[in-house]
Amino acid sequence: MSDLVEVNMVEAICRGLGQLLEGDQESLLLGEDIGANGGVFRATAGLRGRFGEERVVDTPLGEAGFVGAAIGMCLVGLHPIVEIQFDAFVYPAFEQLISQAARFRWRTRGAYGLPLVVRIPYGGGTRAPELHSDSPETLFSHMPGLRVVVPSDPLSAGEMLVAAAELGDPVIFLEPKRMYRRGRQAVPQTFQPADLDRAVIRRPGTDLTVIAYGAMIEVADAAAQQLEQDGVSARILDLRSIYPLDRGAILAAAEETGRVMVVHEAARHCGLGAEVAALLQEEVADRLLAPTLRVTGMDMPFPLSQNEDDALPSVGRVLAAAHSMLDY
Amino acid sequence: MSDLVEVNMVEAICRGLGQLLEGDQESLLLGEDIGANGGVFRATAGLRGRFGEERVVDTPLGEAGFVGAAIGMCLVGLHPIVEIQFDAFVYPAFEQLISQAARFRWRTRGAYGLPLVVRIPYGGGTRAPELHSDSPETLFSHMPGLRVVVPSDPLSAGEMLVAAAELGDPVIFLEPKRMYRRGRQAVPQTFQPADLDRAVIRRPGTDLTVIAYGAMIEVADAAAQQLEQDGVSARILDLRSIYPLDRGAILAAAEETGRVMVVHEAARHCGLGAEVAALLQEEVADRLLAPTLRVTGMDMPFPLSQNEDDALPSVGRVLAAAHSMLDY
Amino acid sequence: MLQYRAVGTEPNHVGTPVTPGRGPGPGAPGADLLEGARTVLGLPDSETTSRLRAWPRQAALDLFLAMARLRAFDERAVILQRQGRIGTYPTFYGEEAVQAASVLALRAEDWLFPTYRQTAVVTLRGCPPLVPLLMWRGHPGGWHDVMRYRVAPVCVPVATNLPHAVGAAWGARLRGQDLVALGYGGDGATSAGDFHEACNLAAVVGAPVIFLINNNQWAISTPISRQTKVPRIAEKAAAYGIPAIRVDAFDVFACFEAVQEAADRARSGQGPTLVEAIGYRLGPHGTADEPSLYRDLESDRLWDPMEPLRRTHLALEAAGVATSAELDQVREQAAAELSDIGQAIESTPAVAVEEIAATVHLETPWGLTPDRLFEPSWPGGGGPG
Amino acid sequence: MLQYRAVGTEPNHVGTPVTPGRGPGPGAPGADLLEGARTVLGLPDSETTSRLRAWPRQAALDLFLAMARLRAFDERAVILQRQGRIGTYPTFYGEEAVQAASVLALRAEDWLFPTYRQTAVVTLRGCPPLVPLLMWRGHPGGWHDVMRYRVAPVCVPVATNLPHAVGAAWGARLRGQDLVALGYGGDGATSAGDFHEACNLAAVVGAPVIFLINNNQWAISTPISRQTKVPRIAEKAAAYGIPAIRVDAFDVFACFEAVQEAADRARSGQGPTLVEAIGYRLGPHGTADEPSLYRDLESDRLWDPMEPLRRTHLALEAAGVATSAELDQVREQAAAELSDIGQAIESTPAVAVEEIAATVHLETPWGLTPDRLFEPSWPGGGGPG
Ligand SMILES: Cc1ncc(C[n+]2csc(CCOP(=O)(O)OP(=O)(O)O)c2C)c(N)n1
Ligand SMILES: Cc1ncc(C[n+]2csc(CCOP(=O)(O)OP(=O)(O)O)c2C)c(N)n1
Ligand SMILES: [Mg+2]
Ligand SMILES: [Mg+2]
Repeated sequence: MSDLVEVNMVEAICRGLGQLLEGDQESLLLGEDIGANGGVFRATAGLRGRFGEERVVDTPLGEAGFVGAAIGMCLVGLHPIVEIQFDAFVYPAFEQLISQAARFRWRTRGAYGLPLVVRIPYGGGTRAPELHSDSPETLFSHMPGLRVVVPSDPLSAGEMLVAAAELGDPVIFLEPKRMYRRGRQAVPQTFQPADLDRAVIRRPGTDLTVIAYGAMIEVADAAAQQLEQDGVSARILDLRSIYPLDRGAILAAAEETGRVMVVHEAARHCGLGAEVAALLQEEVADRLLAPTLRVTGMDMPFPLSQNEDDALPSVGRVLAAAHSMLDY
Repeated sequence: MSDLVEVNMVEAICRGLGQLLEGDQESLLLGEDIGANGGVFRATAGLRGRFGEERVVDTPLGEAGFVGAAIGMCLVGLHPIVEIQFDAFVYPAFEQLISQAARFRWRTRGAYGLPLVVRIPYGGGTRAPELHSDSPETLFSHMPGLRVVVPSDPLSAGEMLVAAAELGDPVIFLEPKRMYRRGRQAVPQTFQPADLDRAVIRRPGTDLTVIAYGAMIEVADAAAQQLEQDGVSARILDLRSIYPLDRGAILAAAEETGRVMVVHEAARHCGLGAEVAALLQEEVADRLLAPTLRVTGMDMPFPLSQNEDDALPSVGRVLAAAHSMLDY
Repeated sequence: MLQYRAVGTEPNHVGTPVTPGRGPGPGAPGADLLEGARTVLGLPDSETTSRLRAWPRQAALDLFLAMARLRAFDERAVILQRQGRIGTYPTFYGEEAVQAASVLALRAEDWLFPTYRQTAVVTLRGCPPLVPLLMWRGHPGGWHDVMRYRVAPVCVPVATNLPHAVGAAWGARLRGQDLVALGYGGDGATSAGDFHEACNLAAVVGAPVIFLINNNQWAISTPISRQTKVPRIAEKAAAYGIPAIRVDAFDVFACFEAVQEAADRARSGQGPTLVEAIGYRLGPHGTADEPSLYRDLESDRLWDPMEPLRRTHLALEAAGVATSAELDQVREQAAAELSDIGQAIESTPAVAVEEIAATVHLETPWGLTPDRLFEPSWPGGGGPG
Repeated sequence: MLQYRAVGTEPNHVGTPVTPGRGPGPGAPGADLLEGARTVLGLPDSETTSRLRAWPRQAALDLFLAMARLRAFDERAVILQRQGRIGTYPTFYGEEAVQAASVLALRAEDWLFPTYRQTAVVTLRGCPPLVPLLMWRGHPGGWHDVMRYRVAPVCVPVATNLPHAVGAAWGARLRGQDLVALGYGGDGATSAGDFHEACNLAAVVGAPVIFLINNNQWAISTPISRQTKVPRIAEKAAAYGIPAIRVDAFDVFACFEAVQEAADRARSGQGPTLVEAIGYRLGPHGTADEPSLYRDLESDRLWDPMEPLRRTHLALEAAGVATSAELDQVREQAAAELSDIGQAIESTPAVAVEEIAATVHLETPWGLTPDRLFEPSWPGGGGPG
């Protein structure tokens, strides 16, 4: 097992970035405070030293400017990986992502894609100040043209990052920052690219399925353990890709377990839970033993830290939804 | 009937704006080219002449700047109504709307709201260039704190505009520009404020409900007429408010007609159709005679004009969905 | 009511004929901005003549041909719009000099980042004019081959293209490629945040980029006085530590020299330059625009002497670089290149939306495949009609 | 490894004691930016003394008290953070002079638009310090009464507050209200598009707004050299046609005069002013920051003589405005005001999320009412646990 190393998620990401910089001379990192400082979460710690300031580039402030510049870099053959410092600070770059990056391949009639990865530490649960806990995945998956992915543990973070960088189209890579230091996992020295199209069954189960991603996998897992004690076998499907969805895995979950719920931190209204519920209606309504339920963030700004636990989907709420479906 | 006047939608909006400027000395209009030019759609035609350049204000370019300024104006007691020139040009102001305007009441513990209306001509069907046909309603309704409304005809445009200006919280007022000159309607000289919380049944029906809003009402209506000839009675529910939804009207439609479809131009993935389908699952799954179907825009950039009719929900697609539900 | 010129007549006559000349007529609005701007055609006659004689003749004629092509494109596009063969169209009548110069002063490997107002510059890189015309028709064939021409897709949101130009230039330098990038913008664009972030970033990293700001003194109906307190846009460059050049936008020779100088600076590692081309929007914002609502067409016409085709024609003729007949012939040649374009547009086959859907992602996701594009396969007896 | 000062010791001593003085120690990084900045405390001793003697004594002492309150708040906040009673906290150690001056130079009816770094200025308008501390605890009681204090909610995204300040100022003028607005920003903020759009708009409409840019030469780990080619931020104002004042950020008297002058301009209809307060970030970016990763703590310490509390203390003492004991007493008074604050924080009752949900909209939508906040009423036997 000497080729395995125990890392937490942020270390896995840092290793993944190092691997990309090492293996691909055209890759480079851009962002605020990612150089000497190593990023506010230390996701780029040590990389400036190894790769120099032309490959691990501290940008001035202005997310529109440096995300836009990353788009331009792609045109001359570079493979930029951009770090947005915190979730809510991607909004100034929203137009560059939605109206520009997302449309480049389409604007070249399919000929050229932008090999661009935008890393965004996101989500709540870290007791951070206002606007440091947003979940913007729906925005980027509703507006067409971008891939949106979310890892849930160190291994998937490394493997999905490497895959995102190789994809050839822009990827919004959402990192559940609450999971950054939530425990270590043995990962290989070199990450193999994940199949970004595939959701992964994190826990087998036959009575119901909890569809989740990112930090919510942990919540789903805790709930599934409790359900197991009650004799309920809950499957956990880690979506990983928010757009496109792994339709096959979602439909299979519905067909095989008959009950599906979706758990996410983002607001409920028009969130991913809605999409899954609608998809199941359209495709396998007759296979459902219970309505598809959603356990989500609230339709309000993410609360300041004293109340964030109230707003984050909890094990209790997942259990309540599970029982609601089971009793249906 | 001398107190009625026949107007198209853009005239109704212009009259509504005039009424607001007339009746509320603290109101003013901000936007690009809204003054002497009267707006690129002429929604402010003549208002500069009547109210002067301090109340119908041409701003420099920079949507973040003037939307941000409108927020500041609210603090000193003004009631700004901002025009965004075209849908996709609201994205530079996204952060100002999502992270600032949407959170002001919450940041004052409920004490103070921003009496701000942001008018956005939106949607396809006008043979316009790229990025002049976007449907951004989902973005503003998913991110919490804003009201999002869409009128569908001259009367609702005038009445809802007046209501939005009186609401006391920021309203994203989406104007289906395809309907701007789509026919005239008799409207009162003075608009009474609409109840923004209420969806409106545009056509009674018992066999199924088509939920739509904005320009899609027209499509739904054409389909309903055809269905009627086949002996199918289709209700049309004009949502008007995208956030919050008129839950009562939606659930009633499901309970009373058993079949519900949702039609919108915005992309399908996590669009409003998904929300309605999910809501019906959660609340009245057992009352549904067929799965909730969605007839929506495609998960791709809105096509250039030659192909826009392919991408816009059509009567044919609404009929197909209706038959799919009826045959279920 | 005054009208803008009829297509095919120039300069922008309405009643009184005006003579192309050294400068705009006395009292022309915003003419003071031209003070201090570099010019060749605005010099005293004898100096212009000697400057033009010093130009390599072919280079001068190439510039004229490029302008003629742009003009022919623009005039044809306006006609096509009136015929309903293309949609709303933002004419660039009067911008031919600065546009032609910007392309010819750069090398084929340099990158251009156009806006909606420079949709024909790609034709000066060899792209058939049919392509940008299809863009205005709303046909996907309107997307040119970005990599082949090194011209980015036309950017509709104001100033959003400028950070791209910075990134391309900066990235090329990081990769050791000897190329520069040029981003176009208008006076209005300089008010947008993206202009600011682009300029600042370019300066900090020393990107070999040129910001070519076409100060035509209007942003749709908004005059520059309402756009900025600093109508001499070049002065804004100092805020970023970027050098600036002010140049007469109606002077193809001066514009050429300005862009070349900026490119030389970029190539020699001296970083970005802002080139402010000072002009005046001679026509409407676009075919849907009605300038009489917001500006005085009578005084606008004082700018007519600057109309760049005729102005250049007369100067080249006066300098003996070419005869009037030769220059007319260039114009005719340029127009002739478009003779069948209406037909070509009409006969370009439509593209199925299914085909377009397959161009969004490298691997087309399931929701965009032909079988699911209109709707997922529905239950019951329905399905796409 | 070098550490920043322990809380409660000042200036930022580590080893060698430094003497508060006229300027930073020789070779202090970025000290050249102070050249030409307005100063009172940086003048030769005798001039400083005569300037201070000319100040109304009470006004000078009020400024000192305001600074002392800010310092007491900041020190306490750092302690509370270490105790785990509040969350991550962006200390403003060293910014007390410019912050105190900015509030006291304005009137109670003028509007302030703070960022995360000016969370305590509202206390100088009478708001109990408990309120901003609750903000850093993540308690909704941290939102102060915006209308009462005329201080906007703390703005976390960089530069996003500046257009608000413009709108408030402009709007007040339109309504005939005699007030000005002041928006705070950092050197980093000047790189953001919102800064640009705010400045441009303010200039065009002549808004009575003050942009107070605290140039502390760092944006987290990014030095000003990597932020802009124009480290003299005041020079950027010319791009908007806005006059600028450069002032020593560690000099409460000079800052007061600068803000007052800007406010006078604004009130008399002369529009916006950019005030660049030139300083240096004496501490870390915040409690989660580790500056030793990116800057040289040894040379940073050359700025210690500028530490504003001690610097002001010595100058007031030297000028005979107050005795050292009197000034120490002011400091003690300020600290005493916070004596029970830890307790007050702890005993502030939690707010139920249901109550927070009712503060989002004027009329709470059905999805946010207590019965539906966690989930819609579910079918089956479930429901919220
Ligand atoms: C972000 C954005 N907002 C608004 C518009 C609508 N619009 C199109 S052109 C234009 C004026 C641009 O003026 P300028 O930059 O001077 O360029 P010009 O059209 O004069 O060449 C506006 C406001 C846009 N394209 N993008
Ligand atoms: C739009 C945005 N991007 C990134 C951040 C993260 N961030 C917080 S403070 C900061 C540096 C700001 O520097 P400066 O403006 O100089 O102010 P200072 O912190 O030095 O007072 C950054 C990048 C943010 N708050 N907002
Ligand atoms: Mg212009
Ligand atoms: Mg700073």
